[in-house]
Amino acid sequence: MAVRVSTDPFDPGAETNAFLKAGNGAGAAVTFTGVVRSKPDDPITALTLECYPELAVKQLTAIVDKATERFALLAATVIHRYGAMDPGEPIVQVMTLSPHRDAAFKGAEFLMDYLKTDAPFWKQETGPRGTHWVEAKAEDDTAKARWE
Amino acid sequence: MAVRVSTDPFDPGAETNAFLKAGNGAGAAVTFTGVVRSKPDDPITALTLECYPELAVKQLTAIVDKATERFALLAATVIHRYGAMDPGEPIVQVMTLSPHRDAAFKGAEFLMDYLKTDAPFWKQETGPRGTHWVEAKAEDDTAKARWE
Amino acid sequence: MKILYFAWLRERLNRGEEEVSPPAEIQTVGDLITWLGSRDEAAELAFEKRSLIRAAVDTKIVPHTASIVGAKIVALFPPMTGG
Amino acid sequence: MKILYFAWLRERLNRGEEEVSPPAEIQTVGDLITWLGSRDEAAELAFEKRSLIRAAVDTKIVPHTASIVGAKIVALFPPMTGG
Repeated sequence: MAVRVSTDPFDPGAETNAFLKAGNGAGAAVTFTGVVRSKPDDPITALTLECYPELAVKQLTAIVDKATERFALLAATVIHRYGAMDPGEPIVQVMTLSPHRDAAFKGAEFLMDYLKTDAPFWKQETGPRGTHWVEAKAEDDTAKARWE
Repeated sequence: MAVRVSTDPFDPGAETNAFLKAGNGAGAAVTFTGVVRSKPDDPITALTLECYPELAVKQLTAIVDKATERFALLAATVIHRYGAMDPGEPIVQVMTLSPHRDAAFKGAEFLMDYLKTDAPFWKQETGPRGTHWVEAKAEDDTAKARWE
Repeated sequence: MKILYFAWLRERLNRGEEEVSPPAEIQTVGDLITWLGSRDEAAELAFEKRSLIRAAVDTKIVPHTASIVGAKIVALFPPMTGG
Repeated sequence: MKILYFAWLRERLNRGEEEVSPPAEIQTVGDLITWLGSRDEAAELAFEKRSLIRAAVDTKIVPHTASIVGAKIVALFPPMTGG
């Protein structure tokens, strides 16, 4: 299954190993793992991701199809968690498989850039100073725009 | 240990999971895995990598240091196998850890581009038509040149 | 018509969803936002930054100019911040 | 001085390493390649594409113009194809 949206934790390495098995003719696999970040100078104690699951699956499937076609990937997978998470826990993982490293890297970056702005997830951080919704970053729009 | 050069097989997912543990302040991890490729229309039955281990460790350590400094990575690791391998087996893995996804991606691509041209490994492929040494590709020099 | 709200829009409105029956002249997402925001003070506040409101009509992301005629579910939410 | 050979250079010379004592006028990697290639026909063939020969002197990759004076180990090999 190329897209998975769930509140369940996932094991990044086990996902990569399962994904690598798809590899007929593959020479290159890229795995991107996004984890809950807690900066030493601005710590957070928890992260909650809100999600609109039906739309998330639809959007992520469209992004995976687009990346697969554009970079001629042999396989591509996106896993995205939602719900409550602790610092250090994996939130998101994208994986790409290709005969060549350049397409595997570009495919994974493309997936992440689109996912950031086009998939219905909203981050809420809790730290010593309280709880707030994370603001969308202009740089994420810029990152996506480079593919257009 | 940031660099490992060995004839032993390695487990890509287990390496990623161990690497992710290094992540204080990390938000993004990229893993590149290179596997022995066998194209359906040009199959190979075995790959042998020759290596000059003392120089390989020295060159890879220098490349890791360079990437870590240039992209302000929190951690970077290169694992490279040599000896005889079967199609589908992992040859090489590079991993980068950063607060931000852009640096993690760029760091991993930089490591791969330098490793291809600057680390003393030589590939010999065996297929139905015999055994031959893989030729160096001009595109690998081009890929490296974009960082200079 | 069912309306879904997410993130700070859900919090400000103090509800995740509601059933509404907008009058016939409410034809677009933009019309709907105006109408929803006109109902009371909490709603006015929630929708005041209308350029920040994104919309999906029947699980399709659309601009404010898109039609809502015949729609079953309209979702309204802030810019997405996943990944 | 120990010379190491790798990949097709090792195969064409039919050896992975050898001890050599080049004459005093052999000062650079380039001089050494010329001298090694002049010893017999197999060596001449092995070193004929000299632009393809890379070198490391005491585990430091260097150009053909680099000195080998005082070196303990000189490695000669084709362009690298790892990764």
